Amino acid sequence: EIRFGVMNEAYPPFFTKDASGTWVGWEIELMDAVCAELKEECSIVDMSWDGLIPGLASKKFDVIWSSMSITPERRETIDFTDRYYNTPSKLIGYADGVLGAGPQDVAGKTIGIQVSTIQSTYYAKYFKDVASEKTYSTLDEAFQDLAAGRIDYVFGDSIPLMEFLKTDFGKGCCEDKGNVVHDAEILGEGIGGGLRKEDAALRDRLNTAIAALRANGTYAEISGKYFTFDPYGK
Amino acid sequence: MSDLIDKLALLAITPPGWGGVLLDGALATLAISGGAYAVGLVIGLAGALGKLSGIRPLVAGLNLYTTAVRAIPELILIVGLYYAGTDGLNRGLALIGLPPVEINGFMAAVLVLGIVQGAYMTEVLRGAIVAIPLGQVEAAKAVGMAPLLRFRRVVFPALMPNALPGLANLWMSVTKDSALIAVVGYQELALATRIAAGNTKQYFLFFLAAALLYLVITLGSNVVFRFADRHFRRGLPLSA
Amino acid sequence: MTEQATTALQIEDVHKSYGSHEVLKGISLTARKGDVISIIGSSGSGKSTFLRCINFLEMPDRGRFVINGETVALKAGRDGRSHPADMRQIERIRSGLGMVFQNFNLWPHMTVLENVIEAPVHVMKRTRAEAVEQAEALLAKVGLYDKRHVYPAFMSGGQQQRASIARALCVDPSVMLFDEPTSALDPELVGEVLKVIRDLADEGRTMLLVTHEMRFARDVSSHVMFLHQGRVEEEGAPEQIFSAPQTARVREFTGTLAA
Amino acid sequence: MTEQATTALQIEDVHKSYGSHEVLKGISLTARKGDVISIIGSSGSGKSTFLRCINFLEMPDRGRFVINGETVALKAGRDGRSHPADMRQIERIRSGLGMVFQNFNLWPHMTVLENVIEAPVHVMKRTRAEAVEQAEALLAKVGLYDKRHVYPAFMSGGQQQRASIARALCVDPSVMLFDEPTSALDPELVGEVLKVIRDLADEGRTMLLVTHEMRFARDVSSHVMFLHQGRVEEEGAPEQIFSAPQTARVREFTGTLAA
Amino acid sequence: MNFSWLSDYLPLLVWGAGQTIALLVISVALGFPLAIGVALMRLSRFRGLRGLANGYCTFLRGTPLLVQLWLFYYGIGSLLPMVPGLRGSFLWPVLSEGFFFAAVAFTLNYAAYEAEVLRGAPLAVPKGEIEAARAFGMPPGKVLRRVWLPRAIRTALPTIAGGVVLQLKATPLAFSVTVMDLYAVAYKIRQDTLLVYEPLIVVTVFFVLVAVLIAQVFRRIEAQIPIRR
Ligand SMILES: Nc1ncnc2c1ncn2[C@@H]1O[C@H](COP(=O)(O)OP(=O)(O)OP(=O)(O)O)[C@@H](O)[C@H]1O
Ligand SMILES: Nc1ncnc2c1ncn2[C@@H]1O[C@H](COP(=O)(O)OP(=O)(O)OP(=O)(O)O)[C@@H](O)[C@H]1O
Ligand SMILES: [Mg+2]
Ligand SMILES: [Mg+2]
Repeated sequence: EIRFGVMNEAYPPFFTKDASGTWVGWEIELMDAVCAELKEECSIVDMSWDGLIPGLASKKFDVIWSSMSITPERRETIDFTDRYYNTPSKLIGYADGVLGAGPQDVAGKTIGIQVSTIQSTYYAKYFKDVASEKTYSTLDEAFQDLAAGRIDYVFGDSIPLMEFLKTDFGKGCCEDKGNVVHDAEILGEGIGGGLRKEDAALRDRLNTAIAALRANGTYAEISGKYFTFDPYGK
Repeated sequence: MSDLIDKLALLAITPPGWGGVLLDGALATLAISGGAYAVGLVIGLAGALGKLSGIRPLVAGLNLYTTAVRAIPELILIVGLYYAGTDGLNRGLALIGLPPVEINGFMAAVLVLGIVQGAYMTEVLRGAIVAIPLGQVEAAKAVGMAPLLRFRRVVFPALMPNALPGLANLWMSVTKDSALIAVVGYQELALATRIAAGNTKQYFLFFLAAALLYLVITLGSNVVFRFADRHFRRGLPLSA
Repeated sequence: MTEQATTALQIEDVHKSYGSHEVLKGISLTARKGDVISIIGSSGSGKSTFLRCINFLEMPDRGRFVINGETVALKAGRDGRSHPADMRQIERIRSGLGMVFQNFNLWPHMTVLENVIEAPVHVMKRTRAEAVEQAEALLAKVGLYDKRHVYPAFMSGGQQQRASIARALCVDPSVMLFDEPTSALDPELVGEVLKVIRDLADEGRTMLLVTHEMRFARDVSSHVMFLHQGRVEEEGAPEQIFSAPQTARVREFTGTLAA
Repeated sequence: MTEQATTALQIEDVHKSYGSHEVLKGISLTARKGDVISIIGSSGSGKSTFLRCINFLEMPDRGRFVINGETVALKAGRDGRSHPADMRQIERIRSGLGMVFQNFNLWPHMTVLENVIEAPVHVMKRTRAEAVEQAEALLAKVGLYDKRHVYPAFMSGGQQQRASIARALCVDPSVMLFDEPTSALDPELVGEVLKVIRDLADEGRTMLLVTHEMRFARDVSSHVMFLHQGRVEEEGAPEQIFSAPQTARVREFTGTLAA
Repeated sequence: MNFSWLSDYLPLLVWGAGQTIALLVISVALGFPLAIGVALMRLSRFRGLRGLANGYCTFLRGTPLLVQLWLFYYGIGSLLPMVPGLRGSFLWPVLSEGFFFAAVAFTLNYAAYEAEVLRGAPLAVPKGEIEAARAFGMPPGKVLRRVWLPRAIRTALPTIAGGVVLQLKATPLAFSVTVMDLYAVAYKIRQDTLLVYEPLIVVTVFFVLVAVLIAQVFRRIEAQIPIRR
């Protein structure tokens, strides 16, 4: 049996519990497919975001499967599978028709960012000198503040941001300001499953499974239900 | 208008309404709180008696426990005790050659909050015992009661009226502290509310609903405590 | 044999200190069945301490106690003081001594009747029915039958003290110990409690009585003991102590009282 | 005019009930300047209630009050009882009466000196320096000058009661009211408080004194009033009340006390 | 144990500690007078006032502070931009900050808890002491100010001290409305460095020190007015 650690907050469309308590979302379906491929029983252990890495270390589960970006810092503590999706980061903001996502566009503005994400690292490198940052524990909170006009931009992964713009809430207030300039060093590696370093065997099995799903079309089939593009990235 | 009805439909008990999820969360909150409260009572009683025993090392240890636990934020205690605690436990078990144990979210929540509650209970119960007029205990000694009998028949009924206000406050706070337990992954009312709100983006609606559920819990508990108070205050005049 | 059978208390050479303050400096007392012994003396002379040593509410540092024919087993502790060898024995002996406190010390969460039957039922393991029967008889004797279902807080001081006497009597004690049973009461309530004690004396109860009521001590006692600074200054028949005291201290004390 | 000038209190026909229980059934009292009037009677006869009606700590249901030459304005309330027409007047009158309570009622968060100067400074708006000077003189008089910076909790009962007498005196009251000022004290402390009161009597202070100390009442009073069940049973010079009482109830009462 | 991150994050930690202390000081300093007012309302003769104050206490004590913060910030706060002209006004920089809402919520919450503590305290002042004040002709307001309140607060001091420590411990919740208090800074450090315990240890030490300081301050205050038991 493989136990997957998933954050216990809602992160649609990747993962969330629906009203009946069932786990749903793109990442969940991918997980099921991986398990089917490996012919393993799988279970989900849910945990707060900051509990995921400690939870992995204290063996409460075996894989972090929770849209966690692969970063050099994290690599020092845990191991990662190959990436299973990678999407650009973007800015959304108040709907005033002024588009653009470069440092000159955000000058003097306040940007909402989820705490300790690759975007906050990116912010520190590119925006820090011209704009100010407001830190949120979840993206949802940042969206609400954006809608309330307390911040000017939200900076995050494009998929949940676009998802937000589709809601009644987001439609009313905000618009897509565009993707930020790519920096492979910070944004580059994408999302992967986190593992304990000693579990190299499991990592290899998961890598094989992800590759197989990409190859046999299951990955595309799942993604088609959620996205109009291929989330695997370039 | 139909907009409002649409919104309220989100609170329906059965899916796709989230009412059931909230109610389950409320029950979980009650279960955790109840469990933690019971654990806390046991720890608190033992702690109070330990502190009153006068045995130096025991008193010093208990003082450290109550002071530390009451000074450190619950959130930090919970995170610390949950991860370091289970880690330490399993390492300890490994040392004596036993397999690691799996502590599930519920048990961890109950234990951790129970340890926190225990510190407060220790103080409440100690104060209540100290407030018992010495003469009542001496009278019990003088008729030849052994310590256990003395505790059961005289000390306990006499400490309860003193302790009840404090115990009631602790119950109120544990029902709310249990919201912190979300960080160790147990879905009680606060987390259920966030998930429902995150899925539907109807934050205001769900937070109001949660506030109402918490109020119901509080008001219900008030009734229970008023009843207990009346029971334990039998024989005591209303004033003072 | 006859000596033994008629001796209720035989207490020898009791010493007791609090810290460096020696409160009792060797007090002895023998009470035969039916004796009524009054212990008098000024405040701080150690009367209460002595009485409380007899049922071990205070642990005496030294002394020999034969209570109701049973010698209390004491062992020397590391600090050089004696300690009870067997708490069970102490509990047994306590249940044979009826103590009446200055502040009554009734248990407030029990009605008067419940207070009285508490020890018979839970310490002496009598049946409840039996205990209730005896308790009701005792309450009737102290004039509280009507109040038996009332909680102590709702009674006057005199009534509470009478209830506490009934409570002490209900364990059929071989000796009753009274520690200033009337000094927490109004003058009007003192009378009713003294009347009950006098009745007990007339019945031939063995009693030790610490009191400030000199007139009462003179009238009811068979023997009076005068304590001064932790020693027995003088003892003897009440006539002697009150009318022809041998020592200057007692003369002074009884003198101020008469004035 | 002379009548007026020498009358400190003139109180007529005071009635007071608690619920259906009529505690005062028409009591009148006149005190001329310099009078020391003792109010005696058994427990529950209404002594405290009467005293407390005089400074309106209890609201009398009915009655006429002329205090220090000023008639208290009362108006009939909807419930048929009288109420003060003007709380300002009541406050002014209260500040002219010095009350000494059974339980002292010193304010524990102030030192003795602060207790004493509280009313002069905050009610009578005197300067602090002036008040301190007078307070120190008064504290010296009651023998507490050394203790003036001590908090009440650290003093004996007798000292606390003397402090509360100084506090009451510091507003230069026309009449001092004492409600059993010694009954919360040990016999040993009673003496020191009685001594202070006796000194005040010798100075010619007007005083109303509810007390259980019969010997003291006999010695210091110019007039004694005996209350029984809310009525004045008998009043007159102390010699009359204590030596030749007219009514059976008073005979009985003073009889039990003498015994 | 690894504390090499300390130097990098020191400015942020200092900022966080400042926010924590500011929240504590503001909520206690404003909440306490409010608590006195609410407590007096609860003891008032007028039913309306009593009902209002009781409702206030019941709601704020009956629901978790976290939920209240949310309702204030994301609920009421998100309605604010709809108030015409407010967005452009000089108040907006304050009103748009989580800190403002956290301070308001903490103050109201603290007041509700302390009002409960203070409600019992005036009743515990012996009646005789109040009567003594009245017997000197003090008008009601003065009796309240000179005798009743000082006594009541003195009696309640130990409980009040406990309440301040509890308030200190509640401050981490402010992070949920974007206030970067000390706990939030530690959270960020934990996420950045992936150290589980070390940042928490730093926070814990800080909280314990402040709690000890609070206890000391109150011990000082208590010692000013000795009460023998
Ligand atoms: N627990 C204690 N710790 C220290 N000293 C004590 C203790 N109990 C009593 N004492 C001291 O022992 C001495 C004797 O006290 P005890 O109560 O026996 O006197 P007493 O004769 O009963 O006086 P009273 O007539 O006032 O009741 C007193 O000086 C008292 O201060
Ligand atoms: N606040 C009250 N409510 C109801 N009844 C009261 C109240 N105060 C006093 N009484 C009753 O009024 C009667 C007279 O009381 P009061 O205190 O005046 O008596 P007293 O003569 O001062 O007695 P004592 O000598 O015991 O002080 C008593 O029967 C008492 O129970
Ligand atoms: Mg004594
Ligand atoms: Mg009275």
